[in-house]
Amino acid sequence: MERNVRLKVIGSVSLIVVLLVTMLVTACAPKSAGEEPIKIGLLANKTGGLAAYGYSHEKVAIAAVDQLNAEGGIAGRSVELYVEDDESKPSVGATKFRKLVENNGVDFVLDSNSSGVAVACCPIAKELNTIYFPCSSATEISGDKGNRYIFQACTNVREECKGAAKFAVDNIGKKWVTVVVDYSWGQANEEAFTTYVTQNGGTVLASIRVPLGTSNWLPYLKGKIPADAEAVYFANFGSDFLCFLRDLYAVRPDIEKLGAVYAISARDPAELGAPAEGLYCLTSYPTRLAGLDTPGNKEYRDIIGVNSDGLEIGTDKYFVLAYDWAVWEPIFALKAAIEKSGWTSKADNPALIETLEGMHFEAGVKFPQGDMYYRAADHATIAGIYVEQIVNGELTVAAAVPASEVVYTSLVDRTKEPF
Amino acid sequence: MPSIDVSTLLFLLSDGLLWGFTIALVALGLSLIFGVMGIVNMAHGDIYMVGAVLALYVLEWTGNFWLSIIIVPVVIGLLCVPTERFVLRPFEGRPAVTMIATVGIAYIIQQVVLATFGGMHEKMPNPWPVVINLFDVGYSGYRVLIAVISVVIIIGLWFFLYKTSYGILIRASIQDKEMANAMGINSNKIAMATFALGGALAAIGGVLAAPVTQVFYLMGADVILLCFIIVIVGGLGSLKGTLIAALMFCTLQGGMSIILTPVEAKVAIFVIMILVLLFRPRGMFAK
Amino acid sequence: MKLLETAGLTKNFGGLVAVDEVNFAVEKGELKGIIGPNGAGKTTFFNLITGSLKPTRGKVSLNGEDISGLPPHLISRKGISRTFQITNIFPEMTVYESVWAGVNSRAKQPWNPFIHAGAATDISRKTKEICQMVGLDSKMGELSTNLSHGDQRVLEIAIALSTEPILLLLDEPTQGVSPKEIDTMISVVRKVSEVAAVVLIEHNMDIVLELSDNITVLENGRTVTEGSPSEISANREVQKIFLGIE
Amino acid sequence: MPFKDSGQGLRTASSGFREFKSRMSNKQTPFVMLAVAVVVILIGPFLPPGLRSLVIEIMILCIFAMGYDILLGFTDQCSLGQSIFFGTGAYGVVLAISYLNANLWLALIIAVIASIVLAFLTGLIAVRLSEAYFVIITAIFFSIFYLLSLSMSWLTGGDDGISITVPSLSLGFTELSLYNPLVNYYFAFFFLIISYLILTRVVGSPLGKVFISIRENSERTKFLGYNVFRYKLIAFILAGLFAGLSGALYAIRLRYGSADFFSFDWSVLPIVWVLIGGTGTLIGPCIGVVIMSLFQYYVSAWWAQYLIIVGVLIIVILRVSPKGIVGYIRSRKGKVKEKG
Repeated sequence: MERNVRLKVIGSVSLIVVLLVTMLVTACAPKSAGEEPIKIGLLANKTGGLAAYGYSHEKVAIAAVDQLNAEGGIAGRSVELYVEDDESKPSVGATKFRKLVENNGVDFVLDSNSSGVAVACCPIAKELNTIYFPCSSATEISGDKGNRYIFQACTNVREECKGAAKFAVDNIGKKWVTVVVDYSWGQANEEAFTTYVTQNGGTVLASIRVPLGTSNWLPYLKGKIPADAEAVYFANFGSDFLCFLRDLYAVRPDIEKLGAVYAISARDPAELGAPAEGLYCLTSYPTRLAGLDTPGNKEYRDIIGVNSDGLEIGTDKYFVLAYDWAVWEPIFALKAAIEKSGWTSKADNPALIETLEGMHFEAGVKFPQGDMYYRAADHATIAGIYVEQIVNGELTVAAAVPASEVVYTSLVDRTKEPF
Repeated sequence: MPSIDVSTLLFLLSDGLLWGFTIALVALGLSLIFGVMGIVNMAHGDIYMVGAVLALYVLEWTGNFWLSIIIVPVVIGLLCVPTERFVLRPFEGRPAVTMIATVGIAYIIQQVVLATFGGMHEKMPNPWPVVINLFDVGYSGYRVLIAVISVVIIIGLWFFLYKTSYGILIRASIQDKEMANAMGINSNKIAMATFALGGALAAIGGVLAAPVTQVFYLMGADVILLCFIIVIVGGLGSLKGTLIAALMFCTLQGGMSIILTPVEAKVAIFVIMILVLLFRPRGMFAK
Repeated sequence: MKLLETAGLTKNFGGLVAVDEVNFAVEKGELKGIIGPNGAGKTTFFNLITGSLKPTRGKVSLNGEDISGLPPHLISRKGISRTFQITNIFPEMTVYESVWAGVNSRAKQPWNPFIHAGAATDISRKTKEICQMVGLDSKMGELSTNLSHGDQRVLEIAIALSTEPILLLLDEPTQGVSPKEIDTMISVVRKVSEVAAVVLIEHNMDIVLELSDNITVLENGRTVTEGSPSEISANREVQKIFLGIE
Repeated sequence: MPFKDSGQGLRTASSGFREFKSRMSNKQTPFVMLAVAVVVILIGPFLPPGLRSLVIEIMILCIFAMGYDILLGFTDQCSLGQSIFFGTGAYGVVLAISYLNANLWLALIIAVIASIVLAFLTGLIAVRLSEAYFVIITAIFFSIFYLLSLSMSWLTGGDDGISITVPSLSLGFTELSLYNPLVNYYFAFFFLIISYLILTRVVGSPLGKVFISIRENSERTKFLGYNVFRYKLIAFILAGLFAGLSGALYAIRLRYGSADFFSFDWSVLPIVWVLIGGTGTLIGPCIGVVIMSLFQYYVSAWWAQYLIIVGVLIIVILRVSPKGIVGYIRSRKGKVKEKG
């Protein structure tokens, strides 16, 4: 027994030694001489609860950087992408954010789909003088939880609900019930939708909050939805959404349904069957090309390898498209702003931030989602949103809500914040 | 107290009871592995998950869901044998070490499934889309069917353990390993069989539950704590206790949500479990 | 006033009456023997006195104070200490550490988190004394599991002694001890009885008769008889129980 | 079914107490620790920033791991609920700073006291049970806290969490800002050293010895006159205190607190650290933290599924030595000493 015990110990000890060596090597890798590349870090959710979304965000970011380098990079400098996995956990996300900036020396950081990670990284971005484009929809990121170094890259919950409320009351129904998953994203959707529906003359009869990871929604729906409710606004996704849809259909097959952004992302509408017939769902980016048939969008989808129906070319699996544009567009926004402000290093961050504040971008291959701008006051992305509907198993865009109807008065004024 | 209309209450109680049978399957598997063998199997939820994932693959390859009820438990049972033989065998008798070893196994299973199956929530189509009227609700017939299948499997398990000679060998050698060895029973082989049986039960639970809970590589987390509570509140080593605790837990969860908000219902059930543990420290039916 | 006295002490497990109305008394400095066939309720009797089991009926009093039903640690604080029929020591602690644990329980602040354990010199001194007294001082650094069975039984007594008891309950100390180690065991018990009153459960009749001042005979949970060693060995009842002579 | 290694295992495996005997004779260990401390202090300014952040995090989590070893390694209580105190410590600081705008020391004190009180209350209920029942009741407790913190987002910010601006650290004569990495480095190191000294003293003290005798044979310890329930409760509160302190420092380091601090991971990780590193020692858990952090920090960039390697490593280490790495080294050293 003695001999193979020693073998096993040597095995595990040498593994640790190898680790320590790589630690030192990567820590002080010599800076490459010559023209200094611009380094962009990506905080992707490659594992954990949002693993599927991390996969698509990483693929889109790589495609964007390759496209950028093919067009000569930014201000003549090539762009390098560093990807780190935040495991969909705020503590790991914050650690990896520091690693990207301190260890890999990135100049900008993009994305984390998890609001928890984004909120955790906001103070660190300011501390490390790094401009950060979180791709999560918590409204506070453009409010009291963000700061002047933060540009929320995607539409936030308040914008989405404001835009949807008018359409919902006019076209779907007056008496609503909200059913959300009981964590921050769900609660934010409930509160925002309720305020804006009442503003538009509708009423919310009941607000139901269901704990995370519930596979049986019947106990929370049966007898809880008032008989006179005409429609349900729901905020859940993944397995929660699939179970919710089936159980809601069992309790109230007739009721109209409007889902929050993300609810049906990467979901084959035909597969959802009868319960999903007529279902409306918000989205900031139409799944099918037909919903946003512009040459820029067509080229964007070709570059990231997605066909006109939203399937990934090669695997023929549904690709998570909902917020990919919010990973793609900031890279090109950075190119425009850096070249406009003459940014060369982090020392010029204030100038770059001031340039980005209020900067407008026209729709095209670089901004496939449509015209947008970063509002100077709270650095929120002001862009239009869309309402998709499943009509006999097909996804069609029922309405395009222009940016003007999405805008809400800013909660803070970043321009007055010191750097 | 808000007025409770009886039909809703009855509906929720029966829905909870039906769901309780499937959860009981998974819990019985854990009861065998943890309650009887003393292995604190933190990977039990992930074996349940692999059962659901394999069911999806079987559906894709053979186009028939019902085959997976036979194929998947056998495949996972066979996978459990080497796991017990090479990984867990030396740790038996040391619960804390088995807990960490199975946490290691859980990490491996989760990440392998993530790497192969992917991180997407996949929908498992309902294999028996019949709708029956249960207290004027269009209730999915499939949920009643899996309850029936679970009952059949539980009776089969009872028959196997308490009536067949091999079953008696398992129960004997688990309760008193030294005595069983003294009587010539190869307790190592029995331990492998028991662990495989426990894993197979979790896998069947996964297969049956997949169309209800859908398939996601972290779905095991929703079940692992639930099963441990059920096994312990039911009474360590008592399969009967586990079955009753599973049914009680799920029915209670259904009923509670009639008066409490969803989060309060879950918290209330946890509090009830704590009270049960305080007044019956050895669980309800502990030997 | 008796050191220890039980009045009508009874314990039944469901239908089985393990200990039935036992009246038993021990004087200060006395060495009392208890003998009886297996299942006579001897160990259960000890468990009742030391708080492992709660009596169904009856009273246990120490120096007149009623201690029936108290938890084991309080009864130990009162000065009753015991050894176990099945060796119940600290396997992966050394002899020194095991005895030290008992001595420390009587320190002013056994829970003191500040001073270094070695700094409590009086505890170390007492520990060494007890080890010398039972003859284990040469093996103080030895892990308890590595001791011979005989030494482990001696360690049982040493651990029981470490809490400076006024009454020591010895549950078959010579059980499983090899013949050549029995003499050391007898001398240890004799030395111990100088320090505290002893109640000795023992199967080996020669030892009981040789050591005990007074002997009680138990059978089926009841006291059959009580008396001096000579009376007991002559008693026909006892011979019937032990030697099966009709 | 006690959680201690009651199996045959490595008979010569060292127990914490034996170290007491050996430390009595060799004075070498404190010098080794002093040397390590001096090295850590000196290399602080020269560490590359990325590595320094990793070392800060490792130092903070070591406090959590050492505190947990008092529970698992010294009194054989395997709790699955330590994330309650980690989260309480974190929220103690975050809420104290954002709602009471307390200064740093006050926030830390509030966090630690909240953890102690909570450990006392949950301990009163949980410590009554033993073995598997203790594991499950602590698991139920943390689930309750996790659920509540998720849904009471008006107070806790839910899983989005609350970010804070860390007030400056007033040392009486100067005001230091924790945003300076070096200050943060020595701030974390200061608490690591204090925690290590306190725990070493506790482990070496009579209290520590009683813990060990409870671990070895809690039944017999009762008969020696120790109120085992009270000692187990003290151990539970101690572990809760250090978990709270570690949670508070972690929240200060992250400038953020969220419901994620109550999650299942923060209950399982300490067990992995302690069992990989080695139960019954104080250095062992720290080694466990170093290994897991290195894997999460470096290996995950090459291969997102690095946990597979961690899973294999856990099983290999447990197969080689159920007492973890330190246990193995010590038993090898033990064998050599006996032969030599």
